[in-house]
Amino acid sequence: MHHFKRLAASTAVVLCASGALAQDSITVAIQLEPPNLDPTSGAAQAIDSVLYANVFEGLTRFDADGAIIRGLAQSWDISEDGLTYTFNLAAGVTFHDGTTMDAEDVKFSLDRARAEDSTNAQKALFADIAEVTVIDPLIVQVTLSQPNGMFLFNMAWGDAVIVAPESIDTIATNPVGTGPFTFADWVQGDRLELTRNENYWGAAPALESATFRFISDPTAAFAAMMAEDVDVFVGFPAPENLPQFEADPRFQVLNGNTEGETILAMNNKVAPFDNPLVRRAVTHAIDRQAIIDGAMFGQGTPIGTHFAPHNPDYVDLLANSQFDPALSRSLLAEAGLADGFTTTLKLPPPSYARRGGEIIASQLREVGIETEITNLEWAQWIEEVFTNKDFGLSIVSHTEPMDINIYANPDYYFQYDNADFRAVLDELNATTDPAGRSALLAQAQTIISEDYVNAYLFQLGVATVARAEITGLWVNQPTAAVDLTGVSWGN
Amino acid sequence: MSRNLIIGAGLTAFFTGLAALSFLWTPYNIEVLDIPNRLLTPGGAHVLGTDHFGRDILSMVMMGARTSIAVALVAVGIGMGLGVPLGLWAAARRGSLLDDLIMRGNDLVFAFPSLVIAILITAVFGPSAINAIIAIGIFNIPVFARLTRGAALPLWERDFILAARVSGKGAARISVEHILPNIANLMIVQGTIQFSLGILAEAALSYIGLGAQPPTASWGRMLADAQTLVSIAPHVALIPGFAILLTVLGLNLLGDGLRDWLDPRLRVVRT
Amino acid sequence: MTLLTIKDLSVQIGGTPVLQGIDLDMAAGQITAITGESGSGKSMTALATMGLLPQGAVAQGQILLDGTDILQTPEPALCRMRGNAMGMVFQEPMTALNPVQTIGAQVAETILIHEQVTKAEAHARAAAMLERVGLKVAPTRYPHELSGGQRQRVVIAMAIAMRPKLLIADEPTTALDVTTQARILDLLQGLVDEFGMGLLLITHDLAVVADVADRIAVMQHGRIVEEGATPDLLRAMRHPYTRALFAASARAVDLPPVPTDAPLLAVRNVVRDYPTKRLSLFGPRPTFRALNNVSLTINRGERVGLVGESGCGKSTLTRAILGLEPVQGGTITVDDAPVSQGDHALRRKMQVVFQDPYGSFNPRHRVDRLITEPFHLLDNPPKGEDRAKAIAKALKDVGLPPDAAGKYIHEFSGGQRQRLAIARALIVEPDLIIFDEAVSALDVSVRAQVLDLIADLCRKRPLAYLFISHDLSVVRSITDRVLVMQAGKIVESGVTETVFANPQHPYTQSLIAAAPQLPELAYAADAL
Amino acid sequence: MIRFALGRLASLTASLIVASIVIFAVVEVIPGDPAAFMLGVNARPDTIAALRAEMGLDEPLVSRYAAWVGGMVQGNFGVSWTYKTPVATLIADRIWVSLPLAIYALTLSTLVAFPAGIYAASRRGGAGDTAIMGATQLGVAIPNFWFAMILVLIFAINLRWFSAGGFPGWADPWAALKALTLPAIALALPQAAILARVMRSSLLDMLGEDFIRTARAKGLTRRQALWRHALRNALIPVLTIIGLQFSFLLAGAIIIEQVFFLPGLGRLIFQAISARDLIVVESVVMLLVFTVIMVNFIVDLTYAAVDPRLRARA
Repeated sequence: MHHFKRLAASTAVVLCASGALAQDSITVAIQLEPPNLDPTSGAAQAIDSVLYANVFEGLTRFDADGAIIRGLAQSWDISEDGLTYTFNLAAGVTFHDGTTMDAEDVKFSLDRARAEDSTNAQKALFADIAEVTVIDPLIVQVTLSQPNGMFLFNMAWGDAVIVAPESIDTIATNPVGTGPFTFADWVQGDRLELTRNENYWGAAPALESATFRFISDPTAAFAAMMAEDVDVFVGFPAPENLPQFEADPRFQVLNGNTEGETILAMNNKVAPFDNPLVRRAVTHAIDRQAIIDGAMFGQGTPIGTHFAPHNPDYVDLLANSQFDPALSRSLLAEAGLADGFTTTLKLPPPSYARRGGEIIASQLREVGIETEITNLEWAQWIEEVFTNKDFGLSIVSHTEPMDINIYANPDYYFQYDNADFRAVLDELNATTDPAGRSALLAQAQTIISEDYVNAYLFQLGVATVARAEITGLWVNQPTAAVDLTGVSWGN
Repeated sequence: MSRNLIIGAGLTAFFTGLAALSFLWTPYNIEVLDIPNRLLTPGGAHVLGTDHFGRDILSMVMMGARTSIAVALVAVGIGMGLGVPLGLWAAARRGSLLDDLIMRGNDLVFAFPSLVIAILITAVFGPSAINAIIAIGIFNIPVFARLTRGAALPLWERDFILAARVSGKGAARISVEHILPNIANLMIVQGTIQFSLGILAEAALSYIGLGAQPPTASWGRMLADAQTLVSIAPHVALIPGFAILLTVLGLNLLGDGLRDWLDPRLRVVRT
Repeated sequence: MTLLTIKDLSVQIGGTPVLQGIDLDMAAGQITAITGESGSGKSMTALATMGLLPQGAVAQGQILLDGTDILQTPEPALCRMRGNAMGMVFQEPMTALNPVQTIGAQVAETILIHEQVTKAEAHARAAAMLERVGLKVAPTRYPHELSGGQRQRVVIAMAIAMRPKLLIADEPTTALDVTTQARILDLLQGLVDEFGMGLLLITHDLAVVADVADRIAVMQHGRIVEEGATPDLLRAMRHPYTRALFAASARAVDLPPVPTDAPLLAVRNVVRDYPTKRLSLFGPRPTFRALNNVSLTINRGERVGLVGESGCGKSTLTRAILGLEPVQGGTITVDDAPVSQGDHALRRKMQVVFQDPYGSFNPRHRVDRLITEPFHLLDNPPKGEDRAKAIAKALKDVGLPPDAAGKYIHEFSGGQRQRLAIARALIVEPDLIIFDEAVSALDVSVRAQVLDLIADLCRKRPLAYLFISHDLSVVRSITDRVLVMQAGKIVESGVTETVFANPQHPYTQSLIAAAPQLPELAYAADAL
Repeated sequence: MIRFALGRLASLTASLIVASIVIFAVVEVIPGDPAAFMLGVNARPDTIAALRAEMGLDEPLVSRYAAWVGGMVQGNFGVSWTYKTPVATLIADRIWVSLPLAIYALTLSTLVAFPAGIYAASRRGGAGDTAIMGATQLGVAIPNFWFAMILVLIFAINLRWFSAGGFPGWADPWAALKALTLPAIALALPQAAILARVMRSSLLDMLGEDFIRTARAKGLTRRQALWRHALRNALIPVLTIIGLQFSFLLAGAIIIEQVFFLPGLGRLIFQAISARDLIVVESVVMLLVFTVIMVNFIVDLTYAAVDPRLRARA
């Protein structure tokens, strides 16, 4: 039987409850299983969670608190006009299948991502690349068609990791990267195993092997942790159980932030949401803290605009959208909708949307706004809300890093069209010096806050529950990743 | 009036009463959330405590009763409404191609895994109470069709049917005037059993999020929401479970009681 | 020496008395018959003797079999006696055998239960016993592959496998044809002589009793009203109930003369084939010829009988005449018009009365709706007042009170239901009625009343009927002309008396010979 | 017997064809474009179009149906869009969870139901009978996902006798069986209740038959009559129920697989539907329908083995 053959071949990882024996191996659980193992051709974040920094590396990479640090490119210099980037690659780097990693592979990866028939989910990241030239095996030069202050940031994304032409065909089921861990085995639906890459070019990781388990069901997650079947759960699905883990000496709970701005999106082109007064009324009718407590059991930080609060450039604009039902009713009256109106509230699957939706629906009902809730699966949400823009209100969390630029795109699903905002964004793109950028970012955040484009609710928190002895785990999620490079038991 | 009948009728009346009462009055309005005092244990202001949104669980159970009973009732209605005529028709044309076709069709619908198809239907038309009704209803049709045909076939050989044929009555007229009244008891009994299965199916569908959508309450979804709280506030998960259990138990006992009361074929067991 | 002594036996079930003060003695090698109408307690006496009373039955008195009192014997000991010291044969052979076990195994089981023998030996003895009861079929066959008569032989073989001292037979031949019945009775008599065992025969058929039994006990409402050696009892018949019983079963009915000989129903060489199971996947489906070019004519007001064993095609002919089933050949006409499904005017001329009084009425409808069902055939059926009048008249014609109209069928006895069936048939004043085994399910006394009713109706207005039955004595008393049918063919027909007096066709001769005859009773006629 | 089998096979193939058409039609109608879903919110229209072409979604319905059925007949169910692995291997892995779970649950249910049903029938109306009937009423009424939740709470979290879920693979059969125990119990409960009731009523019907009275007249005790004659006849309707239950267990365990996060066929379908991986949905549902029809066919054949009357007609 095919199944047995594969099983006999792979090392049988003995999962035993007590940590003593398995000091150098770890079982990590995340909610969703990656559909496949090719980070460059699928949007599913679970792929990056497992493979980013562990199996695959890009020219640059995110560190624990979101800063951009060196990756395969040890150093780089940028031309005056900001158009040409020259990367000096690390020496002696090999892929897991033994083939060497050099400038040719970088050119192959970037050209593949920006090609005409490319199926890369974040193709926009590579849009500005005009030319990739190999200077010598360890030096590669990238020329842009227009200056892009975010280019180094873009190259750190999971979708921009460096792959090899030799192993590209079977990448979906047998990923070959340059990272500190190599892919060992994948029992679909149950677990995925990585083992340490013995000839890794950088500092060797403490862990000898790691097993990823996929548990989306909240009770099962709670049971698995309590029964010590799992050592670390990144993105624990049931915030209501966290107090129990905090109280249990066996465990530690890390409450961090993600890049996910959770918003109540309003369809700016559909009446009555085309009237800013109505949008403002909706925003004031919302009590953010009640939603955070009710839906997320206190996990998450309120936001006044579409920006991650842990980012240094965040501007606190909470004052613009204080919870004030009386003001909300008067605004509605002013907008000629004294006795309220009915609209649709379309919710994607995650619990922040489903539970948040029920709370928001009851809060809006207080000021006279009736909402018809329809729960959609992601595929339906993308078709109805995102592509066809057939919705009044929706709740979604935008988890891509630094995605304030979506407000510059008029046919993005909430259809906000403001020329001044676009001007600020264009200028931002052209400037590279940090002080200039943070001033422009502040201005951008203020515009969308005062325009009440959407009701900005809270930054989606992420809770990591782990055995007390484990160190080196990321607290925040600047990008979807479970970086095991620095993780170890105790010492 | 056997013991089963009394207990069954009592339980069923209690829950249908709850459902009916919920139209007029519920202790608290379940649409108002009260996050600060959520997960209160039963007793005091809230007889059965409050759920994770601070809503009164008793009111939720009452509103949930309305959904569950309505969905199951209409689903059984669909099953009977289409299944019984099909069964009668197949029996009237016993042995013909039509009879074969109906029976093959029944086997085919039975072959489909009911839950999977329910998920497919709700995936296609979106989750809602109506789609749950359709999904459950479809799988009731073959049950009634097969039962009706099975009960009607032997009747067609009986003399009083031949007498009716001698009086020139057509197959359709005979099916309605003679066959249907004589299998009515069977329908009532099977109806209650399918009703209880309908409640379980509705609970299963809403448990995986495909039944009635908020703000309408449903026992299955109460269970799903309360699942993660089972270790901190067990009552939130236990109470809806018991509500489903007692309603289904009531209906099954009612079914058994009716079976004995309506056609007391006293099964005298030989020594 | 007496084999069996029943002393003052009485049995109650749930408080209602079923048997009261039964006293009966039986000697070995002797056939004692218990007769009486249904519900008289005959079977209960048999079951009490076997210790197989239903749950909840309370029995007092004594049943001594060879000195041991059955009522006091504990269950395990009783089990050792059943099948060993006493055996029992039941009425319904079709359901008396385990359908999923071979007949050899079922007979061998009796031996294996009572004796420490090897399986092979038990099977050998079983095969021998099956041979002895005249069964020429392999013991490895299954019950469904055998006819009713053959299955009854297997039941008998099982009962006597251990050569019991007492054999009880509860209506052993009621469900069988006349010819098979005769052969089974001969078998039982042979076994009694050969094994020297006592046979307690229970039957409601007085002719069988008179023919076979050494002693007779007549039971009514749970009591033995009269008991004695057969010749003395037949001659003396001290108890009025005994006399009434014998008189009713020998009843001759006087019919008015046939008015005209205008033809009414004409059946000309009708052929009816039933498709049987397909043997080869592609060849034509083999068929079973139920009616093999049958021809008969019935004139207006003429009473014709049709006699034959079960399975000879009687019911098929009825359904064909009524137009309920298509025919593959020949024609059926009433007043020269062909019978077809839709033609109401023609169908109004024919009605039918079935055998099973309990099955011929819809239990959910009231009597008035039941008997007016044929109005469906009339173009403008009587409504309101006329309808009520028609119902009252129909009920009166069959001797039932007008208030019967409001009742449900389960409130009537078997005899009353047959009267209602006749009322239903007469309500549209048909020219021809088909009686399909209409009185076979009735007790002797009730049967006599129904036959008298039919005779009165003929006197009131000319009424032709086709009387179908397997019971020769009934047909003889109620018809002018008779047809004898065998395997789908009419083998003989003629005036009833001449056919019964000297039958021409060998089959008819064997039929008449097999039917048990009631001895000519001097004063039977004036008893009623 | 062969002719019976051939006849049934012909009608089976007809039903399978009709089933495949119905499944394909229902699945194709699901709204939500798989390609758009896979590429996420930031994907550009041209990348989505490129992926649709790669997945062959733009070809006419009929040719896609023909390709799917054609492949299935040769055992190649096509390649899953999201998992990028052949559907056949996906199913092969998952069937090694769903099939043993179904068999395990069925054995548990039968081992409990048979003695209970027989005991209740032999002591009809007695205390034992009422108790068992009461228990079966409860068994049928308990929603099995709620029961599963309680099992996990007690045995996995508090007592830690069993793992809370997951499936360690058959490398260590003992651990695998242990992992399947709680789910099997949760699945077996309602089935055992139903089977016990059917066994009891079928046995009571048989005990009312004439051939039992004949057996008693031959000298068999009540117990012997029940075991030697009534039981075998009572098995026939019970067989049907077991056949139905097996096919239900195979596909109906979706929720239990969800609660115990077992990588079974049910969960595969559920995830495939939400990920709009239509090829997987179509193939797995078709496989389930095929298994159910095969199980019914086998049950029919065993009928003939158990009941000689059918053997003759077959």
